[in-house]
Amino acid sequence: MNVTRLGNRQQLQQLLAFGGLVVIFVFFSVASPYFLDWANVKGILLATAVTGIMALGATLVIATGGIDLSVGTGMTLCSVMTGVFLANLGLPLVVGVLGGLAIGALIGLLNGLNVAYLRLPPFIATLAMMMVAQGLSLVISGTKPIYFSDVPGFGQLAGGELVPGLPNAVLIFFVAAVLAGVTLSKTLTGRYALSIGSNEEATAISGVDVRRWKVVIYVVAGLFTGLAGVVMASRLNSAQPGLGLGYELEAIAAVVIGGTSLRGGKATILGTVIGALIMATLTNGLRIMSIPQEWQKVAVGIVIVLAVYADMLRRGKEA
Amino acid sequence: MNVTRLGNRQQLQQLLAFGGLVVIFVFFSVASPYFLDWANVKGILLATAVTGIMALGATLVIATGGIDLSVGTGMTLCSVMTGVFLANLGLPLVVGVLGGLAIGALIGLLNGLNVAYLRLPPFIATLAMMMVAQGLSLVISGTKPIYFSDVPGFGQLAGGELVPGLPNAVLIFFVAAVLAGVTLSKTLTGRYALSIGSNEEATAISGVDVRRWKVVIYVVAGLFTGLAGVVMASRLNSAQPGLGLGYELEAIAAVVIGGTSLRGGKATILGTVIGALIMATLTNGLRIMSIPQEWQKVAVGIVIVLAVYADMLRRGKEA
Amino acid sequence: MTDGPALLRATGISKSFPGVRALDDVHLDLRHGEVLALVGENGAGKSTLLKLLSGIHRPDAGTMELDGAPMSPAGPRQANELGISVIHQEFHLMPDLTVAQNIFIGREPRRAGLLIRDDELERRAGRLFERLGIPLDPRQPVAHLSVAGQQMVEIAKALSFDARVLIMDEPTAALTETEVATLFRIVRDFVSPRTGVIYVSHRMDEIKEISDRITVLRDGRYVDTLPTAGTATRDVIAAMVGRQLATGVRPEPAPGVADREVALAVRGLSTRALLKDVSFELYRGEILGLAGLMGAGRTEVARAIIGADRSSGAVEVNGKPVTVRSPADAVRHGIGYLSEDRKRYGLLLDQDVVRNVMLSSLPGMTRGGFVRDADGRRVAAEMVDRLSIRTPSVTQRAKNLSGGNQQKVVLAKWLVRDCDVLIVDEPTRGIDVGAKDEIYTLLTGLAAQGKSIVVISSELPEVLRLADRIVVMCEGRVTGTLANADATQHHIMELATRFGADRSLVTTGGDA
Amino acid sequence: ASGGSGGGAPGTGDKPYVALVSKGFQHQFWQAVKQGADDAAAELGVEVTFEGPETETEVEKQLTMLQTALDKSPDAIGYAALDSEASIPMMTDAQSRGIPVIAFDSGVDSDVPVTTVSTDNLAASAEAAKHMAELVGSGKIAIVGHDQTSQTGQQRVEGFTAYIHENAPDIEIVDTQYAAGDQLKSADAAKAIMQAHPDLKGIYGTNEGSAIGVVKAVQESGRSGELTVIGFDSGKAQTDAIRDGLMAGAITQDPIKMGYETVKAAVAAIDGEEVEPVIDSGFYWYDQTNIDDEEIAAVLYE
Ligand SMILES: Nc1ncnc2c1ncn2[C@@H]1O[C@H](COP(=O)(O)OP(=O)(O)OP(=O)(O)O)[C@@H](O)[C@H]1O
Ligand SMILES: Nc1ncnc2c1ncn2[C@@H]1O[C@H](COP(=O)(O)OP(=O)(O)OP(=O)(O)O)[C@@H](O)[C@H]1O
Ligand SMILES: [Mg+2]
Ligand SMILES: [Mg+2]
Repeated sequence: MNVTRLGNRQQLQQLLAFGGLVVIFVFFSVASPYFLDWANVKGILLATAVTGIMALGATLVIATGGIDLSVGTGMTLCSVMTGVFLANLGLPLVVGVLGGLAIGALIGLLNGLNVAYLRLPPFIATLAMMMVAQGLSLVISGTKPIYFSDVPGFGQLAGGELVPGLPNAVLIFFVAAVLAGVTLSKTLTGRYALSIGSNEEATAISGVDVRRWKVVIYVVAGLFTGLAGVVMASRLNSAQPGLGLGYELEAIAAVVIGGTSLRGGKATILGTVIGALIMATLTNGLRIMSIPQEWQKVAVGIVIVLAVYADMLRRGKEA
Repeated sequence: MNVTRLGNRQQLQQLLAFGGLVVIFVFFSVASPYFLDWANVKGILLATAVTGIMALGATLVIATGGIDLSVGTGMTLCSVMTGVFLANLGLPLVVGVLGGLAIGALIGLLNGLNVAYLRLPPFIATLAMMMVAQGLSLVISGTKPIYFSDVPGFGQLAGGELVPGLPNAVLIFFVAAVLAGVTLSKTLTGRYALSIGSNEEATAISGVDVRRWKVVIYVVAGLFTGLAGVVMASRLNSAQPGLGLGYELEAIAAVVIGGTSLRGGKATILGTVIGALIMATLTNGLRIMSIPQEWQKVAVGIVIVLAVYADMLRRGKEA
Repeated sequence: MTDGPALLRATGISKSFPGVRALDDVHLDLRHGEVLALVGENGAGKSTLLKLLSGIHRPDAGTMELDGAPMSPAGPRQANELGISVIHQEFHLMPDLTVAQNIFIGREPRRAGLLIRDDELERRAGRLFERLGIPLDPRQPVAHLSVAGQQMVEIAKALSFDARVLIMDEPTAALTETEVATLFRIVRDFVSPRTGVIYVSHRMDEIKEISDRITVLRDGRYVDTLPTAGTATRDVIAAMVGRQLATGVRPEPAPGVADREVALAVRGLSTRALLKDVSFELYRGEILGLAGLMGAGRTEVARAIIGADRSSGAVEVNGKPVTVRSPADAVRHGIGYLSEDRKRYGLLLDQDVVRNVMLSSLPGMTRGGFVRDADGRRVAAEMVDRLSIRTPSVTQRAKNLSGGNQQKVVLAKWLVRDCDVLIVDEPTRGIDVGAKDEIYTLLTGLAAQGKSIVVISSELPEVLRLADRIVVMCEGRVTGTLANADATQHHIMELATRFGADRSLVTTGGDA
Repeated sequence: ASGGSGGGAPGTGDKPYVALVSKGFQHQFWQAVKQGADDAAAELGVEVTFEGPETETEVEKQLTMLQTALDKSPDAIGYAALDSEASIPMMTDAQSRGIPVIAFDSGVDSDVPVTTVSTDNLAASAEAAKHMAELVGSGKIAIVGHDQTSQTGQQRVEGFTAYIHENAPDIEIVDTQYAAGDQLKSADAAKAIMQAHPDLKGIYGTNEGSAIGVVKAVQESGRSGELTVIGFDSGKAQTDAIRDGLMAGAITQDPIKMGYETVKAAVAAIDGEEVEPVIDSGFYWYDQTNIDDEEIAAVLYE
């Protein structure tokens, strides 16, 4: 079933995936008196924000049947470059932030060119980019964190609260999710991403310039990587060049748990948001319950299987 | 093109992929006097062995169009359990080793059941297993390495040299590669893996019990994970419960660099071996040349793109 | 009629899918030693009935008997074991495996129960092809075969079982007359007093030729079973569609075609694989037929023109040379191409009718960068109406439509795009007789509006029915151009076999 | 140890070549070690390379690095073993090739290394515990660890808990969570702990990333000043936090000295000189009161 139109059926579906999240929420609320506290919920949302933003971009790429392994270290490179622009070069705040986004777009551009024009498998192209970005982050930063202590207002970007009580990082995540949702279901970029994922050859024969659009899609995904990098840097008030590896797996997991198919053609942004929330909630809840670290892993693994299986049962064979 | 029968054409192809490896070899031989030293070549082969064995199993799974993220931490769980059998319970060497393999098969069985009968996306099923295996390794080992110092002969399993000058780990890798190759191209397991990867529905309609065979395929892949665990434990003379994360990506990268398609249907064991060697050789060569670590990443990323692109150019449009 | 139980009998069969009642109290009986044709409009439920007989779906109600014994195959494998062999309308092939591996999947000969003997597999396939007279290489990967080649593999696979009931769902939709002749020979060889054949086709002449009786379905209901001998084709059609149709019309000679502007000129088109110096002109408002045997290179010409495959030569649109490097370029210059392979190059199977119909025209359906879905739904609904696409709603997934209705969806996509030059490759593949006529009327209407159309078709009557002029190809060359008035089937065949060298079913699907 | 075997640095002149294989690379601690090594290299006229795996669990990766380092025939090797048991065969190999080995950071269970330049992590974390006990007095505290399986990671927790158990019966360690030394994840973990234990009085972060994460968590929860945060290692974020009073104090090792002494010992070994069997690179407690002292400022890195 086409899970991108917000038809009735689909709204129901996502309501139910949301239901899975609610079950987890209710469970932890009962299990721990500290869980359902606004401070804690805020903590969960904050913990979701950066991975969540990365996952938004990854959803677009996965919609085409591709994969993006470079989101994690790419995000790092973006925060390092934001650091260079703002802390080292002292550029104005807006320029630095836009610069960070531009680096994300550039990473996406290279990924896109490699995938579309050199016809490299996305796994390879983005794996290579993952390494290159990691290396460059270290090289450019001189393997040292870049601090934003002298950049007034930068920390407020993610840490401030435009909406009282809601950290900006979370607000940015939500706004980004809406943008990603609109992109996926209402713009040519999203439509072609789904068409390419559904049947690339048929899309090409239908007169769609598949290669060009693939590049566009990766660039848009890169913008989300860039945004994640800026938010990360702002939240830590520093660019940490050593961070990032492993985030790609978390982001992709959020996408897939949300119900987007790795084969392409089916994607849902709301699902991705819920997937990211499920991951963060699980980790948080288990920690709140003081489950030992090693058992947390086991529990998360099992819950993921159960959650996705329940979701599939509900959706029937169409999933 | 069907890259599983060793037709003439295909032999040529793999000869050429091998050619890529040779180019890298020649380059480093010229660049560093230490590179083409038997001790160093042996080091490269040793560094290939464990990831290579994991990649063999992953090739089978990827042939079906699936993916196995659990090979890394699964391997760890197998080495921890081997430690439990041999060092803690003091079972005979053979029993312990077979036990380690059996744990691998068990991991594969669970993956297979989740994928085939619960119809979970392989990414989710094996991601969950990756976490569960990681957690269990820590739980079972009490987060401490298990040492085999008191298990006579265990270290020799990987470290000894049945063939003088060639560490057993490498020998085991080569033998495992031959077994995997035969499995892929000469047994029903391999044939149905490729068939499922090529068109799962058609395979089912043709009367193949797709679900049962998927389980078989994951179990066989699990055996390779088990073998990797035993070799790893023997090589380190200890079971390191914290190890393993990240190996899955390396293994999958070796498979894909070798020319196996993540979409399934096309797979080559020789390619996987070469892919694994390319990765290990690159890392080694750059180290031997004393390239700073941060630049190594960048270089590996770029060389992977170049190598795969060159390989695709050569194979022409059929890739 | 022989005494005793029928070979295969189905009674009171009903089957529903979400939103669709595909079969409603249908019955069918196949006698020993006969070929029973099953006909009906697109979406009438033919394929669904066959899927019930072969265990792919389970009926909601009704019983099935084989030689008087009740049967309810739990799956395709069991149906095979019962002696029922099916060639489905949609291929079920594994493109990465070889022809031989495909045919014997699930039945691999092994050494010591373990190692597959591929040499033996290939030998068996070779023997099978020899017996059937099919020119296929057992070691060829299926991905390299043309649609026709794939169809032959399906036929060979079905016949490789020791079947008593052979069921064929539109096996000739992708075949030209030579292959059809081969197939009929195979069918006649197959039929014996202990066997029988169920044959589905939209080609009435074939049904006339091969079948003994004809069972007609309409809207998922049983209409009648008629003896072939003694029933006029138009009566069969009338039973199918519920009214009389006129057939066999040929176009009026187009007045003064030569005076018109050239809409598309192809000059010296060559590809490395097949085409040699192909040149022709397409006038504004003209329908140009492209005829030839399978593998003559008609599809290759189309793919080369739209830039899907690399080629040398020149293409001019409205007298101006254009560079076409990709189908996107082609569409930009107003050239659209409807592929013969709807599953691979035509449809987004997982997406709904709206998305499929909009695919070529999306940029025109946006406002301020946002896609206007309401427009898409409206346009799709119009098309469903105009082409009488049988679907519960425009949000049905393409996958769930019947074969003929899928074909109509692909056609709808190009009608919406409204290209000046339209190249249609087997446009009526799998489309029923009634709808075929509607499509002919539609194409003629488009030409009358000034669109220029190239029709590639393996059915000569179709070419003769539609085309103002006919370009005939053989082995990648143009062997002649005929005005409709001068063209006869005989004449075309003569040109199409000009070189007569041996052909194979091998086709590289282009830029795959 | 043969001085004149002519190993030489790859590619460049005839300077003696010392290969350092550390436990990590990206962390500031290891970068400070590297800096100390580079300083010594410049001063003593040797060539130095410095490498380490991504995380402190990658025992096999490290062995491969050590193997490659040995294959380059260096004049000496500096080695910070992730698992000393696992590296025994490699130590033997080094010995048979006549390459002197200097152990740093943590010891190697072998008599091959000519010396060990290290910090006593148990003692250092006990020192952290001592200050935690003094500052908190009684009540609940928690630990955010950086690594559950590496020796260093374990010792930093063990030394701390052991001290509390023995010397501060009124203090209860209610939770220990690990977050891989990732600032962000450490912050999330610390928040969850604070949430589960609203009466928590202190948190100890076992390395730079963990400590910064804890500070972040306290800050984001708006509970600055209510909790006693104690860190480990330095780095600008941590020193800033101490200056701003967000963190009570931290233990710092002297990574620069560690790197420096390692290379110095290596050169001595190459030259055939006698070296002390153990070189303690030391650790220091620093807080607002002494952070700008010369002695402390010298061992802190940005
Ligand atoms: N899996 C399915 N899900 C939903 N509807 C289906 C499915 N399969 C078939 N249908 C519907 O059942 C009806 C009968 O389809 P069927 O394929 O049997 O038609 P057909 O007679 O074979 O037509 P054609 O001549 O076009 O091949 C159609 O309306 C079709 O859309
Ligand atoms: N004699 C031949 N030798 C090798 N390949 C051939 C030969 N004849 C045809 N082919 C293959 O057949 C293809 C041409 O088939 P194409 O589909 O273009 O022809 P067509 O006339 O449209 O026939 P079809 O009915 O199959 O669509 C070419 O790609 C070519 O590879
Ligand atoms: Mg049909
Ligand atoms: Mg054709």
